[in-house]
Order: sequence, then structure tokens, then C-alpha cells
Amino acid sequence: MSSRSLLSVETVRKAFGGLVAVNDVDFSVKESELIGLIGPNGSGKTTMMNLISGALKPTSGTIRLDGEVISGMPAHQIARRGVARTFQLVRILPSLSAIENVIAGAVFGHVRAWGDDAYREAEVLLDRVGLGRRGGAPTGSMTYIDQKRLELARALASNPRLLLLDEWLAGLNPSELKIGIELIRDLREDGRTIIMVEHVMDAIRSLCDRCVVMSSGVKIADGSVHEVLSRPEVVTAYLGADDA
Amino acid sequence: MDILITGTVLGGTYALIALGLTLQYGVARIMNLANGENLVLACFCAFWLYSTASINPVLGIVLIAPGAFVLNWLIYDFAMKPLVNRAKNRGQLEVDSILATFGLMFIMQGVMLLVFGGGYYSYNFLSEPVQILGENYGLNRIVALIAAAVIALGLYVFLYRTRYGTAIRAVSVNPSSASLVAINVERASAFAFALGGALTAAAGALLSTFYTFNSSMGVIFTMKALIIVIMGGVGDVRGAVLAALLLGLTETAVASLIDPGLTLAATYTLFILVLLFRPQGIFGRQEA
Amino acid sequence: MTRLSEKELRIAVLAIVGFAAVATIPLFDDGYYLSLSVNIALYAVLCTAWTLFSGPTHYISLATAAFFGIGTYTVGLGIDVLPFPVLLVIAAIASGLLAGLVGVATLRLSGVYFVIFTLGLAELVRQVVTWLQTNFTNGVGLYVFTDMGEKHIFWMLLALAAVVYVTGWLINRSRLGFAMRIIGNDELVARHVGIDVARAKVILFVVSGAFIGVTGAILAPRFAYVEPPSAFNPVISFQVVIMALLGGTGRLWAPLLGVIPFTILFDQISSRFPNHTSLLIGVAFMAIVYFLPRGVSGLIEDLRKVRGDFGSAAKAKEAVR
Amino acid sequence: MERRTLMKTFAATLLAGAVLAGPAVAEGTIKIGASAPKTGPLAGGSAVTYWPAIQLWVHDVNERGGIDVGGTKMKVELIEYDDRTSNEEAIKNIQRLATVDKVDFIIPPYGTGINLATAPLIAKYGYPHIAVTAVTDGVDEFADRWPNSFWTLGTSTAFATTLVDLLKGMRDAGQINDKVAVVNVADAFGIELANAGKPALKDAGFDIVYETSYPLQQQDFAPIISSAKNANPDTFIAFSYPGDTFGLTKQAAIADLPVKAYYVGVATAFPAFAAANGPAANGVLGAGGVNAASDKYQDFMKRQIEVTGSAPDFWASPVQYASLEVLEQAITSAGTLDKAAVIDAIKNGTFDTIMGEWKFDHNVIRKYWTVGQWQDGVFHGVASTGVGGEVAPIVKSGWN
Repeated sequence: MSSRSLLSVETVRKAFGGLVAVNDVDFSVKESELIGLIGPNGSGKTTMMNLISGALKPTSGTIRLDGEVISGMPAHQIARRGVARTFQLVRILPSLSAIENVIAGAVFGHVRAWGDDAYREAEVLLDRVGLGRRGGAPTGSMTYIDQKRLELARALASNPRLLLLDEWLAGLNPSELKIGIELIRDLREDGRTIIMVEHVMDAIRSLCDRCVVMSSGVKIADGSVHEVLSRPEVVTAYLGADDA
Repeated sequence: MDILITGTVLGGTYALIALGLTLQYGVARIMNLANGENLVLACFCAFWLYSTASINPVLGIVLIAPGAFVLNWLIYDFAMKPLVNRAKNRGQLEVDSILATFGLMFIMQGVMLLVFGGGYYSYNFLSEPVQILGENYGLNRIVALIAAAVIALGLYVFLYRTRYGTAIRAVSVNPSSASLVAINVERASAFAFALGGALTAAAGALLSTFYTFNSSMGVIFTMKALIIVIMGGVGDVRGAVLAALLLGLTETAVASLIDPGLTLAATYTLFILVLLFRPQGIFGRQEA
Repeated sequence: MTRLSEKELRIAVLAIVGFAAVATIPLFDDGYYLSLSVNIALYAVLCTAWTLFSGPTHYISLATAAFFGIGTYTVGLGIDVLPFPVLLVIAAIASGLLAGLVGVATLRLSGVYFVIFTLGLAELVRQVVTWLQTNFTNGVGLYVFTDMGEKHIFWMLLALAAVVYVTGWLINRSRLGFAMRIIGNDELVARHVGIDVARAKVILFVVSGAFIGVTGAILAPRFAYVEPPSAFNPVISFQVVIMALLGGTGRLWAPLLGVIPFTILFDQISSRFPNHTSLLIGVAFMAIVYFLPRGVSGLIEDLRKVRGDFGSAAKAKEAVR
Repeated sequence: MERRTLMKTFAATLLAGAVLAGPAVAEGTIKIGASAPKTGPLAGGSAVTYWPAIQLWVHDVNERGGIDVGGTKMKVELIEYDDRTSNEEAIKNIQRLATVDKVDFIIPPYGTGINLATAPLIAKYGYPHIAVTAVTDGVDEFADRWPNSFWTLGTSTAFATTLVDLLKGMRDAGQINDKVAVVNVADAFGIELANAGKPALKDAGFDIVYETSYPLQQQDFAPIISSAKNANPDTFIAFSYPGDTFGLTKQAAIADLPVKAYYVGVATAFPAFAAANGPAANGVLGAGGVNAASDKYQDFMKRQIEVTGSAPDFWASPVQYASLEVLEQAITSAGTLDKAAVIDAIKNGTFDTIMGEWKFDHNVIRKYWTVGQWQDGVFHGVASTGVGGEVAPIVKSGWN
């Protein structure tokens, strides 16, 4: 691959007291790449996402976005530089309508739209995630998948350079899953750069160019999906964690 | 040296004022703005017992504290529990309890005004000097300091060394998890609130031996107590005692060495510094 | 989002008519009812300004007395030197500045700490002002003698109220207002959509503090004699919190619903039962807390919802047919 | 919807207010209004000095059958409001008294600040404003500004300078030496007194060996007393407020502060002071004073205890009562309830009060008590601006 790397994570470590959740991890993501960040529960994936998005600050190490150091910046600054995310446990804004939820993503971040522009853009995005014409709906009564769609639309509203999806497919039933995978594939075809933390292996297999595997805070593998998933240490890490 | 002793004595007084509130706020989660009124009411009771039945205020605690315990249990049961049950989250309870205890403060003040009037009260008990290292200190203050130490120690032993105390601490850390391990949270909260009230009343009885009080001055005590409780870390007995001592020493040092006009400024500066550098209180743990 | 909707126009017209009507009060009564109106206008401004910040952020600020006192003191110190309008501007700047400093230092603290901190702040400012005056000037009291009477103060407060409402409305329509709504919903999300949460809060706190400062400045001529205990009276802070919470903090107009009935109620209690004021106010208070858990505006919204539910049920029925 | 509800709420409240506020007017009575703290920081003082004296006066007048107004006796009806020690409330109360209750006369509020805040209003409605509990150097300025206002308790400067004169006398008699400690509460009265007192002390050749101020509502005085003690003065002066007056004295007794003259400010004259300090009170000097041995005062004290159940202080209580006697006599001599006529009568009349004969000089009483001293359970006036009847001061001998 010849394109330059958009995100580079360099020996990043995060310790909570004595517990090292992320242990000197290195990896990089190239422009328009979709990588999977996988690993058993508690392996530090979500912490890694939080470090990239600025929800947490690394104890040591550097994270660069397009060459600029973003580690240590507050979350809103990182967001303004074009990193958007969804959350492991879906977080919508309950007292705002659906379309306002989407507009929220468009106003303050990488794109700073306001007024009618933001509104039109948000309608397009709602349509795209499959919530067309439901912009006025109260968000509290939405189904889980719809809330997830809404959250994705909010993340996309800022036209992010890097999109972080934290178990966005988790908890969906098989038919919803299919729709979800299609949606992500669609985004990838647009050339969007995405990191997805995911447990759903089918999704990883069918979507990702590459994946990074973490176990107990350490990166244990990094490479093409097929190759990485057949490595013995990855298999042990998974089986060990899942079966025990 | 003089400053150290005077400061410690003052700190002991502050600890007395604050210990009750730290339980009420830390465990029962009621930010009790009527705390000072509770204390002043106890002052009046001690005064009344002393002047009509000549009951020694220190012994009077034996009557006053259980009385306050019952009163506060009733207050919790009738006035606070509906709010606790209604509140969806901690913030809601905080707002509601501020409002409700603000009302309670007025009621208690009104009752005291009716019964005792608005004038100043003061009486003499143990106000004889004792010499420590060549300086005179009021015996009643020394007694209060000792009592503060006894009460704080007793409370510490109760909270950290007994089963029920541990249960109460569990409630203070996390009420919903506490109920999962078969702790009757409602009862524990009521108990903590009542115990806090009793401690405050005991403090009032002791303070009445050397403070001049009237019906309207409860709010002064409430403010001091709130500051100490927050500085020490909500619900933390050790923290509250330490904060009280720190405050007593700082105020005395500032008054003696710099200017008595700046003691309150020193109090709040100290308070602000503690908040900025240890927002979880002196002993508090960082929230994950 | 930027155009005035028909509904907004209607409200604007109503508000203007309402303000004009209220502004005529001094023409009808120059006595007690005017003074009562001044007190209502005073707390209406204070509570609304307070709610500008505390409504969306859910922070309970007890610093009202600090900003109010700074405003009052600005006038007390400058009344013989500078024209009154200039003093109002200085009061706004001074209290806004203080709010900014405090905001930068403390708005990352969580709720309770902020409450106590702001309470401490008012006391601290009072102490420092007293100490400075004691040590560097003669006496603590300042005389503010002007030709302004109750009606002038009333009109000024009313004008300020209009400014506060318009500002609040503009904020609500702006990015800042939208940001505050998001922050009120979920701070973490707010940060991740690129909102500088701390900055937004500080800005609002400054705006709110500046308005409170101006209110204090307007009130100074009414005091005639400005001294720290009355200018930095902590009771002001508490009353503002309580009236605002009783009214409700969800809407710009909600605090007014707390201020008007409760000022009148408390006034009735204190004039009917001068010797039992505390007791009865306490009882009234507790009753309100228990029976109006979401404030007056909450009650109104509940009533509206009941109606709305009937309405939508009817619509649903129609749809089924 | 919300508009309608709002209007309804508003209308209902107004209506309720109007119904409740219907005053009961009795024929042939004089309505007199009073607004002062019953709650709040100043309530402690007004509960001793203000309310009982008024209550006694109303009782006395009505027992006599009322005030003689142009030949007919009119009884007095008192309307009282609590100002909660707040300027806003006080202003509103005065407005209510003037425009809703339409009282005939107003007894001015308690405390310097609130007296000044309400003075413009009282002037606007043309009521006589006989201020009692307001001690300030501005009296002449205020009397000029509000010609309806009368000032009875004196000026801060006089309180300080007469104290210095008294101490000078004691020093010249060899009872005390030059060394003085001066502390004051950082509030209006305390600061004014300190600002007037310190230069006067220096001029009189005293040596101020310790001076400081402390904040309002200070509760602990150990550092102040021990610093003062270390400076080793013969005289200790505290320009203090009620809470601190008690606190300082208790601390001084415990520390056995070895001074020969000990002065504390407001509330020294309260009966509770003697009760709280027992024998330690003996020899304590304080602000105020009265001709305590006089029959008039003794009689006043006895009756106030009888009627109201609370003992008067030895300073402003009798002055408060006297101010009402002035009002009564002025009404009678004017022969009408017309406010302007009564103001005129106060300006020019001579009044026989429990404080002796009073005549206003440019609206100000110039002869008043300034320093008193506890001697054997009674707080005798020991210095004044020429009232007469001062008792000789005694040297403080220990704290037992």
C-alpha cells in the first residue's frame, strides 16, 4: 500500500494505578484503510480507543494524526481535528430529537456547519443510516439498532478523517447485523478511514483490510485478517479467554 | 507552641461541629442545611437543663444525644425518605435535600424563636483556666477537645471495626451495590442520619459551655461544617477530623501571626487549595 | 433554525406587550406594591441570570452574593466620581471577570464541590473587601445618595430583565446554547463532538455573573448605605437558588414562575404573622418541595403532557380507523 | 396553555393577597408601625433593645387610656413586621406600612444600615424618623438631608473620645499606665470607633502596644487575647459587637488577662452580659450606660420585666422608650396626627423622658451616655457628653 499513514500510535502506554491496560502498543492506520482492533475482553481495546479519541490521556507514548501529535490533547480538540467515534454502550442525547442528535455532530467538530446547511446535511445522513424522515422522532423510544444508527450518523456528521467504531455491531440480531455490515461497507467504499473494535468475527473477516490483535494490553499481532486469525498465539489468546 | 495548642483546641471544636454532618451527608446523602439549627437547639437544651435542673452539660449529653437521635430519625423517616425514594439520581436528591432542609432550617429556627426568643444566651460552666505549658486555656474547651477525640475515635471504631459500621460505610460508597449484598440501605441511611444528628447535638451541648448563642446563628455552624466535610472528603471521618484540625491551626496561626481580620479568608483559601489539588478530599480516592 | 418562526414572533410580541404593561406599574402605585414589584423584578433578574448558567449545566452556584456585592460596591466606590451608567458597565466587567477566574479554576470540579466553593467565594470576597477597607480606607460603609427612587430602580431592573431574556434567547439559538443542551445531556458525548465543555461553561458563568453584578449595581442607590454584610448577604444566594429551583430551570421563563408566587406568598406570611414568619415559611417551603417536586414549570409541563397524551391517543385512534 | 395558567396563578395570588390584606381598622386609634429584625444576624440585639421597649410603651400608653390628641384620648395599635435583617425587606415593610396599612406613625428600624436605607422613604412619606439604634458620625449630615429625621444615641467619635477622656482621668489618677491594646470588629461601628479612638489615645499620650481588627461573627478569641496579654497593657479596649463582646470577655477571664481597665463595645450593657460572666463582669467598661440608679430607670426596668418578661439593657432600651415618649408628647402638643405638625413639635419641643429632659438641637440629641461600667451587678454610666450623674469608674481587679 502506497498511501501515507493517517494515524500512528507509537509505544503508547496507559496505566491505572498499578494496572497497565495498554502496554507500549504501536500500530498505524493508513488513509482510507479499515482496520479491526480485536482481542479478548479486557485486552485494552476500548482503552486504546479512548486514548485515540482523547477520553483518556496516555501515560506515555505518542499518538499522531496526520503527523500532528494529538496525544495529550483534550477530546474536543481531537474531535475538531477530525476524529469521531461511537461508544461501546450507545450514548445518544435523550432530550434532543433525532435530527438534533445528528446536527450535534456537525456543529462543533471537524466540519462546523450551522443553521440550514447543518440541517440539510443531517437529513441526508439520517437517510443514509436508514432513519430517513424520522428526524423529528423522540430518541428515547427508539429501538437499539436505531439508536446505534443515530449514533453513527452523529459521528459521520462531522465528516471525520478517522472514524472509531467501538463494538458498533454488538447486540444486533442477525438481520440487523447484515444491515449494519452493509452500512460499514458502504462507508469504506467512500474511502473513509475507520478503526473498528469488534467481537463479531464475520464482520471483521468481511470488512477489514487488516487487523490488530491485543491481549492483556499488548499488541500480539498485526496483519491481514486471514493471516492474523490463523496465527497460533491469536488463537490461544482467544480460546484461552473465551473458553475459560 | 501556644499556637499549636490553641489551634488544636479550636480544631477539636470544629471537628465536633462537622462529624455529625459528615455522616448525614456522606451516608444518608442529605446535605443537611439545618445542621447548625440542630446544634443550636442542643445548646438551648443544655442551657435549659443546666439552668432549671442544674444538670451538668457534659452529663446532659446523655439526655440530649438520644433525644436528638430520635428526633433526627423521625425527621429522616417523615421528611427525607419520600425525597430519597423519589430521587432518580444523586443530583436530584442533592437539589431536593437542599430545598427540604432549607425549609427545615426555617422551621427549627421558628420554633426556637418562639420558645427562647431572639436574644443572646450564655452561661458559665467550667470556664476556669487550666494551665498547659504556662498558658491558660478554658477548661470547658479542653473538655470539648477531649470529647471530640473520644467521639471521633468511637465513631472510627464503630465504622471500621464493627459489622454494622462496615455496612454503613458500604452504603456511603455505593448504595445500590450495598443493597445487593443484603444491606438494608434505607435503615442504614436512617441510622446514619439519626446518629449524625445525635453527634451534632452532643457537639451543641459541649459548645454551649463556651459559646454565646441565639436562635438565628445556626447558619454559621452549618457553613463551617460544610467546609470541613467537603475538605475532608464526604463521609470520611478521618478526613473530617484532619480537616478540622488543619482549619483550627491555620486560623489560629493566621490570627496570631498575620491578622485576625484574615482568618476567614485563610479558611476559604485553604478550602480552595484543597479543592483544587485534592478535589476528592484529603483522604478521598480518585474516582476511576 | 435562524429565522424567526411564527410562534417565536408571537411570543416576542406578547413579551413586549407584557413588559410594556408591567412598566406602567409605577404609574398606578408608588408605594408598597411598587416596592413589592421591585423585589419581584430583582429576584426575577437574579434567578433568570442564575438559570442561564445553572439550568443547562446543573451546577448549583451560591456565588450570587459575591457578584451582587461586587456590583453594589462598584457603585458605592464610584458614585461620586463616575456617572451611573459607566458604573453599571464597570460592575458588569468586574463581576464577569471574577466569574471568569472562578470558572477557569473550578468548573472542572463536580457538583457538590462547586456548590461549597461558590458559597466560600462569596464569604471570601466579603472578607477581603472588609479587610481592605478596614486597613486602607476609613470605615467600611459607603454612602450612595442619588436622586433615584423606587420607580427608577424598577424601570432599570425591568430593562435589565429584558436584556437578560433577549440574551438568554439568543444564547439558546446559538451554537453555545446548542452546545449547552448537549452538555446537559451527556458531557462525554459533548467533548467527543468537539465541544470545549470547560470554555462553554465559563462563558455562560461569566455572562450570568456579569448580569448579577449589574443587578447589584442597580440596587446600590436603594441601599443608600453600602456595607459588606448587606451587599454580600449570603441569604441572597440561597433565595435565588431556591426561587429558581421552585420555578424550574428547564426554560428561560421558568424561574419567573418561582419568583412571582413565592415572593408574594412569603410577603403575605411575613406581614400576616410577623412573629411566626420563620416557622411558616419553613412549613410552606417543605410543602412546596413535596408537592411540587419539579417546580412550577414542571407542574405546568405535567398538566400539558396529560393533555398531550389525550391528544395523541385520539390521533392514534383516528389513524387506526 | 402556559400563558393562561401563569395568568391564573398570578391572578389567584393577587386575589389571595388582597383578601388576606384587608386591615381591621378600629375607630379612634392611632396606628403605629414598626419594622425591625425578628430573625437574621441583628435579631439578637433587637430582641433585647428594640421590641420589648416598644411593647412596654404601647402597653403603658393604652393603660393610660391612650394618647391625648387635641383633647380626645386615642389608643395605640401596633403593627409589627420582621425585616429579617435585610434592606429589601425593610424597604418593602416601610412601604407597606405607609401605603397599605396607612399607619399614622412609624417607629424607625433597628441598626444603622437599615435606618439609612429606609430614611429616604420615611422622609418621602413625611413621617417623623426618630432614630435610636444608629450611632454614626454622619448625624448632622443626615439631619440636613432628611429634616424629618432625629438622632438620639450619639456619634461614634463621641463614644471613642469620651472613653479616652475617662481613661486619661484614670491614668492621671495613677490607676493605670500608658499601655493600651485596641482591637475592633471589622464592621461599621467598630471601625468608626477605632478610627476615632486610636488618634485620640495617641493625642492623650497613650501608647498603643497592640492593635488589630477581626471579622464579624468571629467565634474564637484566644489568639487575640493572648497576643494582647503578651503586649502587657494596663488597658484593653475592644470596639466589639454582641457575639464578640461575650466571646472576648470569656476568653479574657480564662486567660486571666491582667488589665486594670477592660472595655468591650455593644452588648456589654445587656443584662445577659452580667448573667453570662458572673463576678467576672465586675469592673468591665462598655459602650452605653445609663443613669442606672435613677428612679426613672429603675421603674422602667421593673415595669419592662413585668410587662414583657425581658429585662432592658443599660443603654439603648431606655432611649428607645424615651424616643416613643417624645413621639407621644409631640403628638399631644401638636394636638393633631398631622405628621408635619408633629415633626415641628419634635423639633422645637422640650420633652420629659425617662432619660431626663430632652431637647433636640438641630434634630440631634447632644447629651447622651457613652461609657458604662458594671459595678456590683449594675451597669452604671461612667462617661457621657454632659448628661450628668456619672458614677466614678473603678479599677478592674481580676476576673473572680
